[in-house]
Amino acid sequence: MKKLINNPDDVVREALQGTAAAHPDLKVFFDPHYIVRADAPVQGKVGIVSGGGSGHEPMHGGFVGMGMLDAACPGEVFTSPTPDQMLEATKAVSGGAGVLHIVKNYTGDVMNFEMAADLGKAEGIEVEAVVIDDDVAVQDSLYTAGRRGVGATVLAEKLTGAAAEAKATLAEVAELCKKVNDQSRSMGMALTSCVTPSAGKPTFELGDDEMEIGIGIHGEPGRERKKLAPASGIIEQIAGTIIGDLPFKQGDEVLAFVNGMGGTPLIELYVVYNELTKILDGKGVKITRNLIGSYITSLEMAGCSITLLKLDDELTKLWDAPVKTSGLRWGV
Amino acid sequence: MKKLINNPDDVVREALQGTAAAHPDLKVFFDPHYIVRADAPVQGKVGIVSGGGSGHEPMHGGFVGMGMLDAACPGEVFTSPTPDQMLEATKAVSGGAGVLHIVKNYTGDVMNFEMAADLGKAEGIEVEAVVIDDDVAVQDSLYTAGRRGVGATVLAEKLTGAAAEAKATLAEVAELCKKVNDQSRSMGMALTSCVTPSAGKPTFELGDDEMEIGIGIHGEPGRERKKLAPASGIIEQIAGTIIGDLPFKQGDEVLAFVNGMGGTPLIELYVVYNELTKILDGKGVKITRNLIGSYITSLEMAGCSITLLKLDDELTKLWDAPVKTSGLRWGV
Amino acid sequence: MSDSTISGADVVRWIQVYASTIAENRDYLTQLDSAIGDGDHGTNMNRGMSAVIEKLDGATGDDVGGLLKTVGMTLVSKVGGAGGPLYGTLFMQMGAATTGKSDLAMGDWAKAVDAGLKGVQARGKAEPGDKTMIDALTPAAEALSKAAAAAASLSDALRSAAQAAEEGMKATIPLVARKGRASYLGERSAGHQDPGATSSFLLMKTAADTFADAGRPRADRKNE
Amino acid sequence: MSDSTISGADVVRWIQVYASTIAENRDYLTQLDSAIGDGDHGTNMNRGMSAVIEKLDGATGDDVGGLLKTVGMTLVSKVGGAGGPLYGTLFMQMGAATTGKSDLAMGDWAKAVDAGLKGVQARGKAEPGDKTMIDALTPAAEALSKAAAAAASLSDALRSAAQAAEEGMKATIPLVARKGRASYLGERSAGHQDPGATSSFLLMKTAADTFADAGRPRADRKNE
Ligand SMILES: Nc1ncnc2c1ncn2[C@@H]1O[C@H](COP(=O)(O)OP(=O)(O)O)[C@@H](O)[C@H]1O
Ligand SMILES: Nc1ncnc2c1ncn2[C@@H]1O[C@H](COP(=O)(O)OP(=O)(O)O)[C@@H](O)[C@H]1O
Ligand SMILES: [Mg+2]
Ligand SMILES: [Mg+2]
Ligand SMILES: [Mg+2]
Ligand SMILES: [Mg+2]
Repeated sequence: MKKLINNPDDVVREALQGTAAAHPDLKVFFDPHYIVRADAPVQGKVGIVSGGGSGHEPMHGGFVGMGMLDAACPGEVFTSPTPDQMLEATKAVSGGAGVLHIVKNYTGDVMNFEMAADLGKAEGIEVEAVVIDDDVAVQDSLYTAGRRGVGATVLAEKLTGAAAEAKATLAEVAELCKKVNDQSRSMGMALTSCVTPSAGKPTFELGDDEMEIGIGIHGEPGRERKKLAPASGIIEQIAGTIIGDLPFKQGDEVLAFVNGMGGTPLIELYVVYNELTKILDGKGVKITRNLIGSYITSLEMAGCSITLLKLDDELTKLWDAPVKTSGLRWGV
Repeated sequence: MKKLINNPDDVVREALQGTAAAHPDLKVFFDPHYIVRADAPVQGKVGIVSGGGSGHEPMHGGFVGMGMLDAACPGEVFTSPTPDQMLEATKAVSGGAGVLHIVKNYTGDVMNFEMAADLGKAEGIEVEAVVIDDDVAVQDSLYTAGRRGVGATVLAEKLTGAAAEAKATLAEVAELCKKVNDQSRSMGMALTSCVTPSAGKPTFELGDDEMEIGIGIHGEPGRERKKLAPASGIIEQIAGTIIGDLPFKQGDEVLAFVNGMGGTPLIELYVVYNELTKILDGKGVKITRNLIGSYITSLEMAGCSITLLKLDDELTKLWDAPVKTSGLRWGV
Repeated sequence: MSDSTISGADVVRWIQVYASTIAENRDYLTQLDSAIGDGDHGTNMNRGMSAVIEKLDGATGDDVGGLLKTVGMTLVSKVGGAGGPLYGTLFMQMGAATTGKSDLAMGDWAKAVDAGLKGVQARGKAEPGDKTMIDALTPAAEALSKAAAAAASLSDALRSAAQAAEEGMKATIPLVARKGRASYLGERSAGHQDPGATSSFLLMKTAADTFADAGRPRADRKNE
Repeated sequence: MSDSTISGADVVRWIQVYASTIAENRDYLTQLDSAIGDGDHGTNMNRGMSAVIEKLDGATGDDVGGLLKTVGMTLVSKVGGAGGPLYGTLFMQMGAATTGKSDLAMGDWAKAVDAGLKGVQARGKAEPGDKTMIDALTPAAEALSKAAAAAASLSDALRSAAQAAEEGMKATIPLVARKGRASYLGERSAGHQDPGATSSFLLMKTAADTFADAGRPRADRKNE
């Protein structure tokens, strides 16, 4: 295992200590671990809380701040955080207007957030939870745990954060979050596996000429293993699956999010974006906003994911609203 | 070779096409390749031009925009761009107040920029060039090509960009650039080699338990090869070398820049930052600004570099000034 | 109804043996989870059980229900992932079923395991055959109920429960997962043993190993 | 002064042969550059020489000076890195030294190579022994001057220049680099052959191979 770490058991704590030292706009708490914006709770504003396993940085801790999350709960690497973290975070950001939990659809995350919501309600805080499940690589059927929550989570955090900042009610923010999820589709692929610090070796083995299509963000194997192909072919398959699923249609305006899995350099993400524009142009779908970079990652995995979100005026305005976090910032 | 690309020869062009499609604030030109901010030339403002081999993204193209570079010239991967690119970029951003070339100290970059400056002057444009050479891993002596230009380049581009935006003269901006370079020191290390698209295999081979200390940003081997060690030991060596070189002293205020080489995930960079704060605390050096992320990269190389810049009020104010580029953005 | 009862001290001992068994099987569980999940089940359970051991330091087991609830709550707040709420609920429900007791007769144990299983099902909504820990726990709970109804000996009942759990665990191998992370793999999940079913089998096995000695004098016990 | 002269068509042929030799040695040059540089020398030179070939399409070589200047300017705008300005300058200075000529006598060639070498030195500030292309070009230029002074035959002169370049190239192996990227490696640069010295040796070798035939009737020439 080649990592810039000390003891594998201390990675999450030490990275949080680094976060605390780096960002005076954040308050970082330990045992249980959670990160809140320094000015929390903002009175009269809906608090937005998310969380999940660590190893997806900048998500979620890098998205705490004005215009996005009020708090994030980092679990161990690739392991959902626990209800006590979520409860403390919920209490810390409760400004009287209720708290939204943005939950990625994984069995562990959903169950832990459910327990936390119950505990929060027991303490008199109005809590709504919205589950994100945008990954078209997984069939949503009786025979699966449903689709995974992936790239749309970043978009939902930004957009609900903007709405909450504009003092939307809890019901409105929850409704918006569902809409973002409904109008988003994602799919990812990997060129290499990641290595969790505790396992110390690749989660899956891939041949030198192989790739995994339809991966999640925890080093899970994907939907199929294929021979490595040029970017054009890979993106055609991924974008095609996404576009067909909603479906995205001629004349639609979309936000195109090309995400790196952690070990893929930016130059390749721009090659991917270039391929994506050609495909969307061909379908008459117009990219009016974009996000290109490594925002929801799987440690050092090489690969990418694509998320498309169907935009309307409301969403576009919320996207453009100021945001001030270490991971995403504009307008301020 | 595992990369999200098509033909290796087309990577730079296609990534530039992606850049053109993604960022309406930029104008991208081909044959010769260069990127300028869409509102160039800004009349009465010093134009800031940089450039270098591709494969270091977001540097330099990702730093073109208000408050930073006016133009960037991307060469082939890890290969200095050519004088004709630099000349066209220089002409495109010349707003009557002269043009600064920010040049990283590599034989190729220096010679090509020299030729470009001569060509620019021949066309009646006042051109100043400042060479960045902040890499303490390399001895600056008669027996080397001098120190390499690495992390300080990013800081110099930001700070001179802010000064130029505030309508400093060419002489002032060049002086500032030299000051930033004089007050900066950097050093890097690698856990893995990178793979250039044209070579298709790792530039150097590293054992599973080895690392390279004192690497550059082009996959060059470093100053020494060592057994892999915990982050604390690695950062102690790197930070110690940097601190001793200027030297940084008790009471100094610094900007600490923890940079990922491209394949290292953010969570590790925060572990590194945590180690760095401990070392600087111990020396009584105060971090008053920081930058943590992959900003000057070597394709998919895993590893990091650290840059320290001694700050004063002038530099701090310029750092805080608004910047609007795809790679670095705040205040706007 | 049985040859002996399970004392609070036995329960404490069981938890300790389970913790060390998990520690020994940490890499094995993680390896199973790497094949069809995210490779953390061993680490997660081990982190949780280590915290439990710290928490139980000096516990006497006078209140078996309270003890088991503490185990469950500790797991909930230390494990995370799917394992945390599921094993947490299992122990919390076992605790609820044994509130106020300082000794458990075989029937009490059978009811406790059944309550734990029902809790896991309520929390995780999995059915037998979905390739989860349910597939090890369900046959174990059934074997215990059957043994209790037939007034079998405690050690026979525990052995048959452990054996049923083992068979249930092995029976997960050919299954296609329908719950949890493994379900994302679809058909590719077949051919691998479920990590959660494995840690649940170990739970039943350590119970059999520990409690089978419960009736005998201390000096004859093997797990000390 | 010599048995024959180099015609403009010969120069065109030399450039073509050099381009194909670079293409054949692309991976070799890149491999040398990987050891002590950044692994692009072969790709860079090949990109440049391919552009030169395109540019020269249909060139007759009536004006050797103009031809060589075009080669140099094309290399400057297509190669980049250290190789671009250095080889660009080499050819531009060779062109300046042969302005207006349509044939080169051996002395003209010796002067042209010397002018090119001086240009490279002025641009790159390297001394012999710094482990650069200079180490192949300097002995080659000296061999040519000596042959010109001794009124040797053109083919002998070219052969001795190529041989001197080869020796200079090999002599870079033990050297510690003091210029260019390889200098960053310090002592670690010793034990590797310099890529630029290698491409410069190939330049002198292809000149010998091509021009040695210059005096002979077309039908006997080997490089066609
Ligand atoms: N809905 C569910 N009901 C019961 N057990 C489940 C369910 N989902 C997952 N499991 C069990 O959890 C195990 C995985 O636990 P663990 O690896 O700790 O959590 P995670 O999947 O969050 O990484 C699976 O092997 C399975 O036995
Ligand atoms: N200052 C210099 N003077 C002469 N030759 C040099 C100098 N610096 C580098 N070289 C030559 O350039 C070669 C490397 O060229 P190349 O790989 O194309 O450029 P880069 O080093 O920019 O990647 C070296 O092998 C060396 O022979
Ligand atoms: Mg997990
Ligand atoms: Mg180069
Ligand atoms: Mg797991
Ligand atoms: Mg090179």
